[in-house]
Amino acid sequence: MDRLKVNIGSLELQNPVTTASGTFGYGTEYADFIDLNRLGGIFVKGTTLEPRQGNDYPRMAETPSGMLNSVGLQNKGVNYFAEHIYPKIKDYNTRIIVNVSGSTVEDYVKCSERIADLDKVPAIELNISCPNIREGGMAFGTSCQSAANVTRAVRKVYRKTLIVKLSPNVTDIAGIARAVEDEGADSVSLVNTFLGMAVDAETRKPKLSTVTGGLSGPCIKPIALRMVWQVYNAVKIPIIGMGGISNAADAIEFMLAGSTAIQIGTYNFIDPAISMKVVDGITGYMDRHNIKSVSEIIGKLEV
Amino acid sequence: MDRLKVNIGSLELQNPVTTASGTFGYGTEYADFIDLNRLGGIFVKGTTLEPRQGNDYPRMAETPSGMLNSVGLQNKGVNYFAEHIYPKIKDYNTRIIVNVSGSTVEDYVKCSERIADLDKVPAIELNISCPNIREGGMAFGTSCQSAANVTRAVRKVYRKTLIVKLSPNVTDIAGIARAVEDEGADSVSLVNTFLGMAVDAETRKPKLSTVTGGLSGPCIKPIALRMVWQVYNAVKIPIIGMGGISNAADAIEFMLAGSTAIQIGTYNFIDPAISMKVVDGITGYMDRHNIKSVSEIIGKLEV
Amino acid sequence: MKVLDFTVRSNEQLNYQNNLIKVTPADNGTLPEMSPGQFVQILVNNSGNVFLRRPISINLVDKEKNEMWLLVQRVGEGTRKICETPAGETLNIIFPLGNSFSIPQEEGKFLLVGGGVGAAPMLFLGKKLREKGFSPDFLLGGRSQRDILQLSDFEALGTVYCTTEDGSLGEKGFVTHHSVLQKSRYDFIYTCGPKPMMVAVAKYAHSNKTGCEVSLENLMACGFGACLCCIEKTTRGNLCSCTDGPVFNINELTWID
Amino acid sequence: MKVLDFTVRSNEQLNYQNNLIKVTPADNGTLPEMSPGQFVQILVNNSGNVFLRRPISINLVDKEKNEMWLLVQRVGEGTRKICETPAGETLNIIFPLGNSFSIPQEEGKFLLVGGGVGAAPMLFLGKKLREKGFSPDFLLGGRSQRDILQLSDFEALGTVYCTTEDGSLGEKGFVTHHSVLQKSRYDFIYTCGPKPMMVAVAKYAHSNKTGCEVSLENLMACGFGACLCCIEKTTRGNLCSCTDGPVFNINELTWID
Ligand SMILES: Cc1cc2nc3c(=O)[nH]c(=O)nc-3n(C[C@H](O)[C@H](O)[C@H](O)COP(=O)(O)OP(=O)(O)OC[C@H]3O[C@@H](n4cnc5c(N)ncnc54)[C@H](O)[C@@H]3O)c2cc1C
Ligand SMILES: Cc1cc2nc3c(=O)[nH]c(=O)nc-3n(C[C@H](O)[C@H](O)[C@H](O)COP(=O)(O)OP(=O)(O)OC[C@H]3O[C@@H](n4cnc5c(N)ncnc54)[C@H](O)[C@@H]3O)c2cc1C
Ligand SMILES: Cc1cc2nc3c(=O)[nH]c(=O)nc-3n(C[C@H](O)[C@H](O)[C@H](O)COP(=O)(O)O)c2cc1C
Ligand SMILES: Cc1cc2nc3c(=O)[nH]c(=O)nc-3n(C[C@H](O)[C@H](O)[C@H](O)COP(=O)(O)O)c2cc1C
Ligand code: FES
Ligand code: FES
Repeated sequence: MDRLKVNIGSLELQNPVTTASGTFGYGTEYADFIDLNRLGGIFVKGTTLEPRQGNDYPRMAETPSGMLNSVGLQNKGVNYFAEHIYPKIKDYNTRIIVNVSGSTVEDYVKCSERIADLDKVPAIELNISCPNIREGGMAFGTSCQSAANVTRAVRKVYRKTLIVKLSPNVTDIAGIARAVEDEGADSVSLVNTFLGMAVDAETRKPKLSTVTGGLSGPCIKPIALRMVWQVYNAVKIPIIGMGGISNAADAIEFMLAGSTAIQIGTYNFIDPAISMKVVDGITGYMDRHNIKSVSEIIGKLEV
Repeated sequence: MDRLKVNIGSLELQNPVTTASGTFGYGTEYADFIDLNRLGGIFVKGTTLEPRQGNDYPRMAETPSGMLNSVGLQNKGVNYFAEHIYPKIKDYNTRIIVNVSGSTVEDYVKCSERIADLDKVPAIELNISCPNIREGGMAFGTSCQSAANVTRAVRKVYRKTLIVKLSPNVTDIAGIARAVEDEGADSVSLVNTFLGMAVDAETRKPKLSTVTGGLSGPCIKPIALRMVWQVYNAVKIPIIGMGGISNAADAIEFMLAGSTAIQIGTYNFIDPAISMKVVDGITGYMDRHNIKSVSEIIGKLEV
Repeated sequence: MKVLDFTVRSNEQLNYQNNLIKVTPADNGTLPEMSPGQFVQILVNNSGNVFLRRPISINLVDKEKNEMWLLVQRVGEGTRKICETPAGETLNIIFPLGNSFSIPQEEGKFLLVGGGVGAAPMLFLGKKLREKGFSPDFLLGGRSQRDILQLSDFEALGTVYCTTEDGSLGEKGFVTHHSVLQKSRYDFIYTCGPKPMMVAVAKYAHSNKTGCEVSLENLMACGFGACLCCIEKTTRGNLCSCTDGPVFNINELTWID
Repeated sequence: MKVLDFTVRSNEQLNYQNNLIKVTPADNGTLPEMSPGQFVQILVNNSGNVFLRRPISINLVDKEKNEMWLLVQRVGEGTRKICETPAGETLNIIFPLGNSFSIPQEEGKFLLVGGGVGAAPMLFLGKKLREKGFSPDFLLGGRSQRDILQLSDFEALGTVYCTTEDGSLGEKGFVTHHSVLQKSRYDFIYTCGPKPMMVAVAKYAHSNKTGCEVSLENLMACGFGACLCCIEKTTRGNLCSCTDGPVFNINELTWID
């Protein structure tokens, strides 16, 4: 399996296939379906300093080849995570990465400090791109200045691998990637969901309680792939790509466009075993194309 | 049919259903399929001052619920349009609106001046959002400053209805809408295509000759709808909404979100008679819901 | 929980909008233990518009035949495509999902109230109660006679009362207007159906101090606790109706104030 | 051009990857005049992955039976779904599209070269030439015997030469290696098939100063001149292969320098 190894900064993943925050719970939700130990990593549910009950129902709408959600970071807070969930998942033979969200820079810093204490969490993913919370969230990810500020503050207190998750709802995602790279981020992950909306023509009402929500799934793949490519051409740090991946070919496309690892999100809902199929599919592709190490395809788009 | 009338500034459309530039040729391509005289308007192919041969083949890739294109404004230039095409289409009983593109502000101005001479063209749509040309194009639509500049320059020479077509590839589309409103645009249309990309995993090559292209079709509908809603809450001028409309319910959703009229683009390729079905479907909806005038639903989303 | 291909053994159109689909594991494996109230998530084949799976209750488990029954109402493209799956074809299903109705330990008077296709899980529940030796009553409501489904199956399990809005079968009106609710006192009520009906039943139960469980049909993306989209506000906070539910005791819900 | 529902009259699997589908207007209307080289755009039903229509050549028009023949090779989901359409079902089709092969006015020696499923329009063209009283020759190429399709239909129209890459039928090798090209001189050559084959045929024709038309299979979004996606670089600039083509004279193309 060594040929599947990739490195996100100093963090080694046994393979490039990881699962996206907010779509994979704490991993245990999928334990019936797959062997979690075969994943490159698990990005656990968005975690905040204080517990959050999330947004009102309805939080979901189906769209062409995708879905909108407005969960709004429902979670029991970082302390609950550390005390009650972490012990249950820490011994899986995969990388547990916590997705850290907040409304203020201070929130992010405190939450990251708490996570830093957890031995078996080698990295955090700083979620500066959640479109579903009223304050902070995506706002941090939509200007270079604020993205840099929060990255700098967290970098100061967090020594392990720091991944910053970028918002696609911007004019120039490469600029933001550069800004967080300059502040010492070890990696960027992209993309989070696109701000979208759905309306019921018959009732004249929005389909989400929050009116707008985050769009994910195969529908966003072409835009996400473009953004990965742009960021790849702008930064030196490794990229974790995602957005609509639903099979091994998609994963390989993201790697060719410059992703060192990939995350699978929404498609886990359609096929809870998709991550294993992608791992196997990548191996099959490498065999067919005589590729020794998966890192050989990263950024190898022939333009 | 009076109950279907809507106004874009001083321009009256017999109904809100129009067809999107670049997807409907000069209308004549569809004359076999539908009665062009029943359309609210036709936004003809992107027109530039000088002839353009467009980008190399391949220019198209299918994507989940959508497609990418990189046509690159292939057209024979404004003079050819005025002399050879305009005479053939000017007497249709619908509104012919020319989509004006350019690489420099001067291009836009000169092209608009030439169009201004054409009696039966009551409006232009300033395309500051084409992602498929190397210079200018989308760049004008991605900052308030440049969007304002080109709008101001064209406004000076163009007295008839001036519609500015916005790019969705921005952080704050409402800000750009306000900027062009401030410069005297009579209306904004949105959205143009999203910058996207497709890769062939087997050949490792991009699927488009230009690597990136414009994403359109139902996949983008949730994002486009959100943008219309944001712009509706930011400006006073009428909005022409589009992005993935494929049936009457979609059209009504865009109107509820704040569109005075709508454009149908990519879906014309799937069903060349879709525009007529949407006109009929809107009438049916109004009957079912006891709506006297279609303008009663504009922006009437119940939030 | 498992993802498994099932073979459609039979697909019977019961009326203008409902199909009864009987499926069995394609690999001939034995169906695991399942409980009334649980549901499955069905992958919709051959549709350009349906992206997510569709949740459907377990209508019955026939252990002898190794069959699971699904009662499906065609309301949109997803359920239509499911209903169009002919015998012999495959359906990919995640199952069993969710909690289940609580099964009483002692004899008592139990009422199972189903509205339209919402009656689906009541058949399985009724069978379970019957197996326990109890004699449940059923109260089935629908717009018209043709909307009352699987009547003879229910009658094999206990006494069945019906209401129809047009009076074509049983008493005219809504289920909560049925005279049996005035005449009898129940120890526990189970219900599933359109939300307004369930709220009315819950209010009746509450005001009669009768215990009551309802089965919710909140919109779901995953069905197994991963997305947090299907939440219901409860006295214990926002709970997932796919894992903490779909069955809730009305005391936990915020429906009655 | 029209958008019309067609009923599938028959759907015959010819080999491991090709189906011959015969369709007739669902409204029983009479098929309009169509010409060899023209194509249709088929809406793909029941697919979650296919968004655009799929272009397919007109393989033959049987006026007596009011049928249009389509020869379809399953290469991806779109063509697979089309091939899965059973007799009796409907296909929504835009037709007829594109220009057509030029039909010579005077007798001469004509060679129609088809590679794999690219032979599809050659049958229609051969029939047309035959109706004009000409005796066209056919040169069909494929990987193996089973890839040579509709052989008896072609044989009914003229002399047929074959090449297969494995030598299982006719001469071994590519079409352009067939000995008939050395022995005979043709007045005009028509070809359709994989691009490398067409380029080779075009080069042969060019070096023999023989007139030649090729039918292109560029990627298309609309099929009727609206999207400008299907362009081919020509001596007259970028032309749409769906309206100015799919048939081009090789003198117009930039394939040969
Ligand atoms: C736990 C659970 C068990 C269920 N059991 C059954 C069952 O046994 N038999 C059965 O026929 N149906 C059942 N349903 C409902 C079923 O899942 C929906 O009818 C189905 O998802 C609709 O899909 P569609 O594509 O046909 O319709 P869509 O096109 O998605 O929707 C059509 C209409 O139905 C509404 N709708 C869609 N889903 C739901 C929902 N979950 N609740 C309320 N309204 C909805 C939509 O808003 C829309 O107005 C159950 C739902 C849940 C959550
Ligand atoms: C004018 C015209 C006439 C045609 N006539 C016929 C015909 O009579 N019979 C027939 O079987 N096919 C014909 N084709 C080709 C046919 O349209 C494609 O094979 C089909 O669109 C592929 O769709 P799919 O969903 O099955 O495959 P996809 O999943 O879309 O693609 C599968 C593979 O085929 C390639 N491909 C897709 N479309 C084309 C294309 N147009 N040219 C070359 N490669 C392509 C893709 O790149 C991919 O590698 C014709 C094409 C054109 C433009
Ligand atoms: C239901 C749901 C909840 C999500 N929650 C989070 C979250 O808590 N934190 C986060 O960074 N991203 C969250 N996301 C975004 C995903 O991690 C991912 O970035 C996005 O869905 C795009 O990938 P996909 O198309 O593969 O789903 C969520 C997505 C969904 C669908
Ligand atoms: C093939 C193609 C060509 C297009 N050309 C133009 C153009 O010339 N000018 C322009 O403003 N928009 C152009 N567009 C964008 C459409 O007008 C429209 O904004 C976009 O496709 C979104 O709408 P839709 O999803 O309904 O297609 C083009 C779109 C397509 C698919
Ligand atoms: S449906 Fe995903 S958590 Fe319940
Ligand atoms: S396919 Fe659209 S112009 Fe040819």
